[in-house]
Amino acid sequence: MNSFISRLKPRGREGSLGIILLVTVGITGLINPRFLTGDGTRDLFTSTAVVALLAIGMAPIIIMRHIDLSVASTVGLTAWFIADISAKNPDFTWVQCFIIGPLIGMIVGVLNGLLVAGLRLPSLVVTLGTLYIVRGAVYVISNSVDYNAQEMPPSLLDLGQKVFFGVMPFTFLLVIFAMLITAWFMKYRKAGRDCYAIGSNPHAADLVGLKVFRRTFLAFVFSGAMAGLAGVFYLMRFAQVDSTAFYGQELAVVAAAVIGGVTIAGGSGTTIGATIGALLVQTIQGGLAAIGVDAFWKSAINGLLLIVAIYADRTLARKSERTLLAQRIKERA
Amino acid sequence: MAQQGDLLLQMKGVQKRFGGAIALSGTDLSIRAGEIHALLGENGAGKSTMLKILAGVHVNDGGTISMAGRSFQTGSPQASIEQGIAVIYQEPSLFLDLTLAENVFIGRQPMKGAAIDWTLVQNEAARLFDELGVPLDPKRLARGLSIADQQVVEIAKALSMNANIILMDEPTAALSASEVERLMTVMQSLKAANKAVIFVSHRLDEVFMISDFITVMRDGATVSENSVEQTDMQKVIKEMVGRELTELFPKTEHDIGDVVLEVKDITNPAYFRNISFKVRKGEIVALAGLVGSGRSEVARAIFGIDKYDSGSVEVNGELLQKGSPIVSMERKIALVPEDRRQQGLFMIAGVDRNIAMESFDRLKGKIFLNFKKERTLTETWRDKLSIKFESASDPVDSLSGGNQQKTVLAKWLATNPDILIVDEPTRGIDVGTKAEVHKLIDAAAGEGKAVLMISSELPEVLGMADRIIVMREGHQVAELSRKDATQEKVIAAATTGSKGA
Amino acid sequence: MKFKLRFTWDTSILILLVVVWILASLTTDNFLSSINVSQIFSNTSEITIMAFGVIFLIITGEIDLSVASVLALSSSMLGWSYAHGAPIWLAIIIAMVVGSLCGFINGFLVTKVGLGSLAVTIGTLALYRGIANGILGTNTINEFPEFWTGFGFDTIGTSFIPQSLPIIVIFGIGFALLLHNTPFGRRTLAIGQSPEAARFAGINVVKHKIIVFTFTGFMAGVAGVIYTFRFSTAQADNGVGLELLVISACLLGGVSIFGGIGTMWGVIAGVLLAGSVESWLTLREINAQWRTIVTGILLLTSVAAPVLINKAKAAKIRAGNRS
Amino acid sequence: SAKTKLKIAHIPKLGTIGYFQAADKGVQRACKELKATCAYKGPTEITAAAQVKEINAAVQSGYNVLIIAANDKDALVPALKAARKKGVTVVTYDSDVAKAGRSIFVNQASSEGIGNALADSAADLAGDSGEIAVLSTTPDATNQNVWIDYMNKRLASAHPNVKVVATAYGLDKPEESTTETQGLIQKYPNIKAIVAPTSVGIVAAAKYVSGSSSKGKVFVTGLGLPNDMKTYIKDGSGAQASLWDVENFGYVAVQIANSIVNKKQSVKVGKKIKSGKGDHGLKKRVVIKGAVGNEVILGPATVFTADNVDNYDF
Ligand SMILES: Nc1ncnc2c1ncn2[C@@H]1O[C@H](COP(=O)(O)OP(=O)(O)OP(=O)(O)O)[C@@H](O)[C@H]1O
Ligand SMILES: Nc1ncnc2c1ncn2[C@@H]1O[C@H](COP(=O)(O)OP(=O)(O)OP(=O)(O)O)[C@@H](O)[C@H]1O
Ligand SMILES: [Mg+2]
Ligand SMILES: [Mg+2]
Repeated sequence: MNSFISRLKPRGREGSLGIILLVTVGITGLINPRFLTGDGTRDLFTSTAVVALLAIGMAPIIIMRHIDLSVASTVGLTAWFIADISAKNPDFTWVQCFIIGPLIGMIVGVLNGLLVAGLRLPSLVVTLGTLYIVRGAVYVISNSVDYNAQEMPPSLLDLGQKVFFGVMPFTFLLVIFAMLITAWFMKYRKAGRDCYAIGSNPHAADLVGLKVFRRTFLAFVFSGAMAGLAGVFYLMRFAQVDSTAFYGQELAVVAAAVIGGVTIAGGSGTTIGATIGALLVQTIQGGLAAIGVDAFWKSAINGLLLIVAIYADRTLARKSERTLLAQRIKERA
Repeated sequence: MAQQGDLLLQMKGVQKRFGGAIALSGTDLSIRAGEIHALLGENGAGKSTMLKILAGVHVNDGGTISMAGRSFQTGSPQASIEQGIAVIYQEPSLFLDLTLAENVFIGRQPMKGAAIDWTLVQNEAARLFDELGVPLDPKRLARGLSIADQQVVEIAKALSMNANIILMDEPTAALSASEVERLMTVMQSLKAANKAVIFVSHRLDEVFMISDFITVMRDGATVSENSVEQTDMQKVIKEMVGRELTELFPKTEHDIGDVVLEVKDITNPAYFRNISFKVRKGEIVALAGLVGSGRSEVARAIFGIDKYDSGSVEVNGELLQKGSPIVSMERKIALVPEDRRQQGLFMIAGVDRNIAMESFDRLKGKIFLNFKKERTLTETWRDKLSIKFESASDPVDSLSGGNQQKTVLAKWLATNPDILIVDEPTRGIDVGTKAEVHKLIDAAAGEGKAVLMISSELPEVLGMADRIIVMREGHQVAELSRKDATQEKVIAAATTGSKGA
Repeated sequence: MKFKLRFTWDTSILILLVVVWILASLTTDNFLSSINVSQIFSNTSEITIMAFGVIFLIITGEIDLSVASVLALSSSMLGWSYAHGAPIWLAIIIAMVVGSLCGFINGFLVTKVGLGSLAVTIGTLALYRGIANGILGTNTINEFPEFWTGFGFDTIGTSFIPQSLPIIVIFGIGFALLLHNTPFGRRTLAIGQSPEAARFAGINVVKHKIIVFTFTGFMAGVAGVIYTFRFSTAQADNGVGLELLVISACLLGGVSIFGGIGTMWGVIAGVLLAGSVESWLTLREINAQWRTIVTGILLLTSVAAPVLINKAKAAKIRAGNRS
Repeated sequence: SAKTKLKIAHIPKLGTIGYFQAADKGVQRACKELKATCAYKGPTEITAAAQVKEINAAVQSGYNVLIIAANDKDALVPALKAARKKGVTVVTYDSDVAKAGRSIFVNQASSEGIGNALADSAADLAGDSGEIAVLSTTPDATNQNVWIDYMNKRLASAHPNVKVVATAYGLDKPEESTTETQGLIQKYPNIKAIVAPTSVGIVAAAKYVSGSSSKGKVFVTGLGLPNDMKTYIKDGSGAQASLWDVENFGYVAVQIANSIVNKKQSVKVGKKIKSGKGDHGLKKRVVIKGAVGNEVILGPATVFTADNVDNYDF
């Protein structure tokens, strides 16, 4: 019985998040049935894709007790670069974009990784620094040139419009794919397990000889690559880009991951949770718009939601602490 | 496969320095296959440092290490593991967010194809726990495990590595008698499989029961290496300490006055139950017991770090508010905590800042701190306790362990308390300094302070205390006066709870 | 015997500041002109004021990302209550009270409820600005008494001293004394160095942190007032994005993100350095675009330089030991 | 007296968007004609604070003309007043500041004209009856609010069967604008047109509609750059966009500044002021009384349709 429950436990978090998501979708749908139509569902997936992809990339980093604030700038950088390259090479198709995007993102990831893992500098400060540097680089390089749909590869934009079964956009299908692969990787590969160990007890990770540098470095490179891919997604979705693209969205990504049960203190969380977290945030965003809530209160509701989410997390942790204490008292008696 | 008696590991003239402090000054150690080799020495003799060099945590500054004839590569835990070394550290270092099974196999999980074979991980962990005879669920998280159980997981981890040499740094310190027995069985079976165990322990009876060889260290150097038949307990103690034991405990007789601290029936069900005792002016009362018996928690509860559920504490006959260190300090109680690095000191702050910490009332004018007074205070206590440092603004981190301990004592003595509680006051400090600390504690009692001392070192308890209260698993099991107390009686009470309970 | 040279970033940043001033006045005509100096002060006034609070918070090992939103909310409350007939002095007090309240809520959630400050203040960052949005909606309040709006912008007489500078100086001296010369400051540092040891030293860590959070909020409220008057505008999107600049300024000034280390003059030098570099680049007519990059580089340098220098020093010592 | 050599600082709302880039092309063209020095000082955030820094720095660096599109009508005034005290000529364009802060405002079109054009275009797309919705930028954007007011008035008088059911705010960000567009269509399934008087919002709305099942049912119109909107005007989603000649906008602003500084022309109501020989169409503009103070009007907006959109490149 006991082991049955503990086997359920890791899945429990994602399960309850999933239920919360369904309830939220349900409530919104009750108030406004159009939210649940094919278009409504498709819109939800389309608009979640970018943040979800970034949250999947960020999850391993947060699990390792780090953070990557530079992702939004990286999205801006890749989106602009790809538009620029495609504009200059009209024969480019989506294939090139899907290759170039992650590569550009990885450059930022390598920089972050070297500084955080190599010099062991605090990731908050390092990625805050690269946030500015990368955004500044977009400003300077772009020289305020912006790009529109007609300058982008039509095959890329078509792909952005592609929808399976009427509800599943191509981009979100890729997100699900990325989510499943990373979830599998984090659960079934040593490198993935090392991430949890490193975030859980960095000191002990050194003692038992885990490859802390390599894992940390690669996690940042991975996050960079995902941010690069997210840059491609950004173009597919908006078909326009200027140097301020995705400005200031980094905290939204952190929020999605945290709401999805990836704890800032490290050591726990999954990419499935992070994806559900992103969906939840977007459902509420979209729901508020669909219900017609005053735009002015939207940000307040978002903030409140995040606080409630971490409070729920804390309460769960407290509960298990209390169970342990009770157990201890019984032993001591 | 090594044969019984083959030389597995040889360390010659190994040296290690930490900044200015010399931890190892040329240590030798030879380990053969199929032996249990005890490494003995006072606190700070350098035992852990030896093991950590083998474990790849530290790199030796000098000397040679060879393993099975080849030069041993130090400096990376990974390399050590690959060279067949497994370690059980003094402080358990588990990953609290991972399951026990995963803690055992982290970094070495068995694979099935491209994926970790979780069933195998769990079954293997369960098998190891079975072998160790502990009913631990391999699927539970490590968070919330007791220190003893954490140690068991560490042991399971070391066993699972299938290493040739297993290093155990005080593995029994937190274990109960039956758990110790099982560990010994495991060690025997390792020996039978021709592996070597290096075993550090302060419990000499255990050492003599199980080991084949005993190496004694003192002040970072090897003093002797003998097979267990060639030596005996008296000889080993003498080699460890290097001088007559009596010098260590400069206890003098003081007048014992009225009751200053009275603890009445305090209970915190998770840690201790129904603890009652009195400490008088000029008296040193020791709380003895095994690690984990709850002594520190009693001290914390009195001082107000933790709360307790029932009972009361009185100071000079008046009730002490619980749960408030500030009030306790006002009532002139001082607590020198057991972990000076975590609890006693602000390691990156200067010596002066640390010493001033509890004495702001006397250092400030109306609002602002008077830096001149602060300097005087530091100098006063530097001279009184002969604390050695170069500049008062040096971070205490740069001080040697003994001087750190003196700094903690200084900052609390500077508050001129009526009640001085010291928890493991000599942990990790060298022999000479130890005697000085004992002198300080004795002097404090001489000035009429009531002293409550917690110590895991029996000689210290026997040598310093006027009265000894023994705790076992959170219960107060015996009270012995200075003249009644013997090593045997205290051990008997601490391990079996005989007398009382 | 052992030559002691402890490298501290906050001393170096002062030197760097002087270097920047020298270079800037050599390469531009009017860097050290009274107007420009005054503008450096007034452009950085809100950041400085907020940094005075945030430095205490970072030193205790916490962080507050919501300060810029608190600025906006108190600015909005100032405008809203003034527009609803409150006398200006009352409106100012309301703004500061609202700021303190926001800080207190952050502190309460972090210490009493036990949530991480990074996550909590990401949440309140959105929450407070959202409330400001909700209160002011489409309104912008621009009509404030001349005296006060001048106060935010004008200089004292014909001197180069902006009228807000005395406030900054008073707060600066006050907080410097508080941090370095009082038990409160010592306890703040102690909590950041080791929260556990602080508890054993008889410090009420929870209460102390709540106080620090609250006055961080209060300072953000003051910054909100200054911002409102400097631009004679109360609106919900005042000060968007300033939080990261405030934190950058603190880190630049040598405050450790892990807590326990930091000096007031380091932070003041940090703010002035960032402000001076920006002003220098602006006077050299270097695009705003480049300035973003420079901010990032300064920030990276501030964390990497001490580590690299200490590493080099350790390597030297090791080499010395061997010989 | 000798002509003052103009040193012009062009401070747009935001340096990084195409709209102001286009305006700056006009600024450069005028500067070349006048042999003036000019610099584009676009801030990287759309805030008054960022503009104040640019204003102060420009004044110190000896610029004597500021061409500004203001992020806030009041917040810049103290800085602009100080600049004018030092003899700097301030001309605002695109969005104005309070009277005290500038000499004259170059208005893109009369607010009423824009409001009417929006109303007419929307009514046209909606078939002169049914529901429409508005997607604006930030709730406190002065221009947009005025235009929407005029649009509503025009609808009430000329197209009484067209009803505005909602106004949403996309904050001039693609993300928010798209979400708000989705919300509008979900909440009001019967709307026939979305009017977006913002160059960011209109693209986001058009992009969303062109890729959704609403394509051909919901039409987008508003103010947008031809380059941004080309794709959606031509892809069969039936979008329209209109805009004044942005490039000429910058040109006229500089020429008028020159007339004030070097020709000492008065900016009193009713006076004619030279707007340069390269001013598309006119060479002079009449000063009129605007909502805030005196202003000149750039001229009517062009409606971009599938037929003419390829003739424009900005
Ligand atoms: N990381 C370190 N930095 C500085 N000094 C250290 C460090 N580790 C150990 N030391 C010092 O080296 C000496 C040897 O310490 P070590 O831990 O090896 O002693 P030990 O024999 O294991 O003692 P114990 O019985 O208390 O565990 C001590 O003086 C200690 O203070
Ligand atoms: N981090 C922890 N998690 C779980 N249990 C703990 C933890 N730390 C201590 N304990 C338990 O609390 C009890 C009391 O421990 P404590 O260290 O106070 O005992 P002690 O008698 O003072 O021993 P020591 O000599 O080590 O100070 C023990 O049973 C121990 O296992
Ligand atoms: Mg040891
Ligand atoms: Mg203890």
